[in-house]
Amino acid sequence: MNQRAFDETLHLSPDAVSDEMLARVGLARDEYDRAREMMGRDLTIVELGIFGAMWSEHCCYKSSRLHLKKLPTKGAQVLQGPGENAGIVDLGEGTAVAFKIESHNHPSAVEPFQGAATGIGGIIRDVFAMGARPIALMDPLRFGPITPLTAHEEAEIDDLDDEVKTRARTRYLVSGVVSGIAHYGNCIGVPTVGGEIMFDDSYSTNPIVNVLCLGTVNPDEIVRGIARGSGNPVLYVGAKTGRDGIQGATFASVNLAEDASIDRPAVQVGDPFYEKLLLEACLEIAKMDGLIGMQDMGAAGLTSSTCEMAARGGVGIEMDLDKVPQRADDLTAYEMMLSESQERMVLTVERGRESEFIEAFKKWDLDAVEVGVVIDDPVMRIKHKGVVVAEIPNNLITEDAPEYDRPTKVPEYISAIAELHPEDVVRAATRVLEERPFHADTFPSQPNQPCADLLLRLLAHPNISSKRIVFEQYDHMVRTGTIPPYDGDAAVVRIKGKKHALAISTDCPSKVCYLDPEVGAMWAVCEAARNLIAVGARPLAITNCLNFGNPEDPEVMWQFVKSIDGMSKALGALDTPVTGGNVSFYNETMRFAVNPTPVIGMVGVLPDAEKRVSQSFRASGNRIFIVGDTDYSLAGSTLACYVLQHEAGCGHPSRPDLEMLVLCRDFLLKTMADGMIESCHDIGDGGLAVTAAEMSFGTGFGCEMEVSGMME
Amino acid sequence: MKFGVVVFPGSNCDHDAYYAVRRVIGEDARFVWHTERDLESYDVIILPGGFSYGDYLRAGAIARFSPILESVIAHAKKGKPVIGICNGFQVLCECGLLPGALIRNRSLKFSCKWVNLRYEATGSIFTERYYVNEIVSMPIAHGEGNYFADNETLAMLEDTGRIVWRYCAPDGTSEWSSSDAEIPAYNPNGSLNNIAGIRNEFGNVLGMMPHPERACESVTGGMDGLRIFESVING
Amino acid sequence: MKFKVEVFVSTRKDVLDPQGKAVEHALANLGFSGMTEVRVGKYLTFFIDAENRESAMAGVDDACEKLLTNPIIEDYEINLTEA
Amino acid sequence: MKFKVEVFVSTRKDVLDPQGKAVEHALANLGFSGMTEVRVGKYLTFFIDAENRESAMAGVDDACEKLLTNPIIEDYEINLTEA
Repeated sequence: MNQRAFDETLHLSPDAVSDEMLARVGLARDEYDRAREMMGRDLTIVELGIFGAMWSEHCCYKSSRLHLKKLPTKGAQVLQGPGENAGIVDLGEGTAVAFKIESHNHPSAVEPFQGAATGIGGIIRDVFAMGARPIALMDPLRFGPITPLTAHEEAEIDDLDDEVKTRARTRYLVSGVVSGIAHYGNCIGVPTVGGEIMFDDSYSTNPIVNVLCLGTVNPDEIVRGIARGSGNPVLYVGAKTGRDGIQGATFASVNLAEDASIDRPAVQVGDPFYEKLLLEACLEIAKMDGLIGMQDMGAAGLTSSTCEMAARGGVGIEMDLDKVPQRADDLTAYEMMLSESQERMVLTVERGRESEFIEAFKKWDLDAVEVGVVIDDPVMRIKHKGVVVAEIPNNLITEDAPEYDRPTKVPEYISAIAELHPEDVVRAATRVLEERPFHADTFPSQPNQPCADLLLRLLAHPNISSKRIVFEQYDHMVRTGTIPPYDGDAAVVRIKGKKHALAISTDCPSKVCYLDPEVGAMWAVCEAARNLIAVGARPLAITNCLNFGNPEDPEVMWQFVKSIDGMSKALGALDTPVTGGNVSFYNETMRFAVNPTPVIGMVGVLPDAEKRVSQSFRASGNRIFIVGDTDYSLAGSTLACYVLQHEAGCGHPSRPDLEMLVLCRDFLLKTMADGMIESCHDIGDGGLAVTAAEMSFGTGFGCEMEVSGMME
Repeated sequence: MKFGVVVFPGSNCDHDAYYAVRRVIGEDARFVWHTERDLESYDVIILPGGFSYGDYLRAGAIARFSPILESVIAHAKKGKPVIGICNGFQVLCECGLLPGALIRNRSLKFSCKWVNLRYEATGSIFTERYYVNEIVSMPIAHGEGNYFADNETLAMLEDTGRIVWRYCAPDGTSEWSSSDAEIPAYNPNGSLNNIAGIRNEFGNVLGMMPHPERACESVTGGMDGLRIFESVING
Repeated sequence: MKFKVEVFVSTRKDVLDPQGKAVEHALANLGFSGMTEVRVGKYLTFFIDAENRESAMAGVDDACEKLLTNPIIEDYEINLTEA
Repeated sequence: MKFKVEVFVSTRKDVLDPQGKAVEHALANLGFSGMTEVRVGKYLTFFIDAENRESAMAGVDDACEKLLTNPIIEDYEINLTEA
């Protein structure tokens, strides 16, 4: 189907709309019928493309919207909840923080460098679209296993192709994603201050590349993505439009394995240098009066940005595509409306003041062109070469987009999870201790001290070992705001000119979520909160990126709904509401869904930037205390699942005690403020042994602990 | 004393240099846009770190031809102080104010961490507050910081004592045999002779890859960079 | 036989080339008029031992597909000359 | 007249080429035997309008000297073909 030769004004009768055409735009036949019925007429190819993009999971959350409503979004500290370019929370002292997390999983699986780089570019635009100065980035990542196969794995894995078995593909993805994030973040001058990296079979051919950005804004200078006042001009700002990423939005909702063939044009290429100019220009005009609204052109480019701005303002937008700056000369209306070329924004300004804004962008050497006008009639009307090629009421592609209550079913594997008894652990441990560790030559094996040997294997596992070789590729110090240590429980960035600092942590124990999605999602929220508390910060609010498999599979939908239930309980107990985020479905490796991965990005405030608590021991003779309850279950732990590779899934994870965590929060923040705490570290993956080891690294101190009485 | 912080499209450490001079030390500092030409009213010029013009082609290659550079070269020729930090050092080499070139890190990867530096040679107005053979630590953040020069230039720099900073181990040792041999662990990018910073003949122009403006406050990790700015202010 | 190999790698026509765009802009600013559609790619040179020209070309082609280029965003051409 | 310009930029012999060494290493790992002395440089292409071949060549040469290459670390060759 070649769009160029297509008459884009032709209203296609239903039988002219082939299945291949629907597959290309990402619409199911019943969805197409519903769109045609709501429009009351046949659709043009451009309208087909717009419905396909706007009714994709990525844009309208059709399989998740119903359940997302259960999440708490209210709170005195929340200045902007879900539904905007980014969420905003009040830090106090006249400072607010705009923050959001997004996923770029599918583009990164196809082209890791550009996939990850454009993810960074997009999330930064979401933040400065709110008028906020981006000050920090985080990159929670997940890949397939990277260490060589152990004897045990050799026997287990059979259906994966050899490139995955030999881990070559994973190493290619890891180096591509990391250098892509480094390239974009370093060039634009926003420090990447933290994140996570985890390795698990379920991500072998479908990496999880989530990127989070934070920016600061004065509470009364927040800009919103809204259009208002008929007759007001709509300005297109930034790079020229090309064919990159056509079907990007629908592509993200298309299952990777079957549709690899149509990905050819879907790779978007980012230009961080150009975005740095766009960033400075947009922050400059954000303060000019006459500005009504600003929005980033994200997934589904011109289409989603203009109709979302119009829908928020209860108005319509009429656009003339002849005025859109083009990189290739013969772009069709279909390609222009769906192109995902990077570094572009949409602005609405008061009529008569547009030249002031166009001049401001000229200073930064940027295109700024009036491409449309706000109209009272709440429709999106698109003209190309003087003829209307699309006219769609806003509500059809925003609030009246499909909302599914998909069927759920408890997965078989859940009933197969056996309890993990101590003797299982001992048996698995003795097997492992006989095997030579994967880097035997550098590994100080302890033949007669099994616990010490297991601890060293834990510390050496990529899920736990230092991530220095990664974050030292990121400029994590630019803007001189990052407060060391750089690999502590949470990242801390001071607010220049103010006393306080913001703390941020991204967390998700995805293996625990696999074993029990509800409990796992609760752990994710609790871990993020504990990481903030450990540095002395009060948790305020979260953004979230929910990475799951195919929602049309009832077992995946069950995992999703349970995760939402768990998140709601924990967020409510900790009073950390959701301010926005992203859902990414269709993440699968060879038909198997990835582990449920609800990544939580939590922001907190540290009253005094000078008083950050670090995790390192500071003086001998200091007494060590464990605060809060200790959970002795090994379910989902790196020890049981990766080092011991226990097949039964390592038992059922226990439910975190939320009331206890609230008590710990208030107790620790008080004692820290009073200066009573020398150091503090969250007991995370790897348990007490790994935590104590990490507290002594680089300090020259050791520690002595008597643990025999702990189990009573 | 008035500092001029040159801003190229793509510079991102300009704010950090401005903040160090204006907020931390309290001296007068102004941003100078790359299309301006008049530097008369400025005493010290800072070419900050970043990716001027996106660092396409070669780091600093395009910035070299911005209108402001002619005035910076004239400023330096009059013996007035000019410091090039990271990308600024690359621009100084591209425009010939300093010899040699900065090429891609030996590891082919960007590197951002604190490193140890040994202060070697006097004669730069930016380092009078340091004492010879003092060991300091400052952060680096670059992908093309691997200093290269032909053998004659290297010999000249060594003989005339123009190598101001050398990467070194915590105890100060800084050995170099040849570029084919295994480079020492404390050399983050493969720079010949572990060179981290050099000065021009008169000592008014200093180029260094480490970022002194990121080492001006203990809260962000260390203060060893403060004396770069204090030296040029009080001499 | 020994051949000198040259591989010319350039970004595909549809794919944005930010570096080419920036160089074109700089050339214009420097007064080099009339230089348009600047694209910046990679130029690889190496030597290869092979029985004949065909097997040398096949080997280099395979290396390009597998490692030297990224077929998703790059095109390439090969030039062999007897060394 | 319009010419298609190709500029081949390579690092000078005495300058270390870490990228070339890394590629040579990777080729060996992937089983491509007999590929040696790998060097990675830049391949620039653009179009130029000039009265004749000489003035086109002079223009491109000047651009190379001034902007496109750094003589301290790079050599270059130019190839013109009528477009």
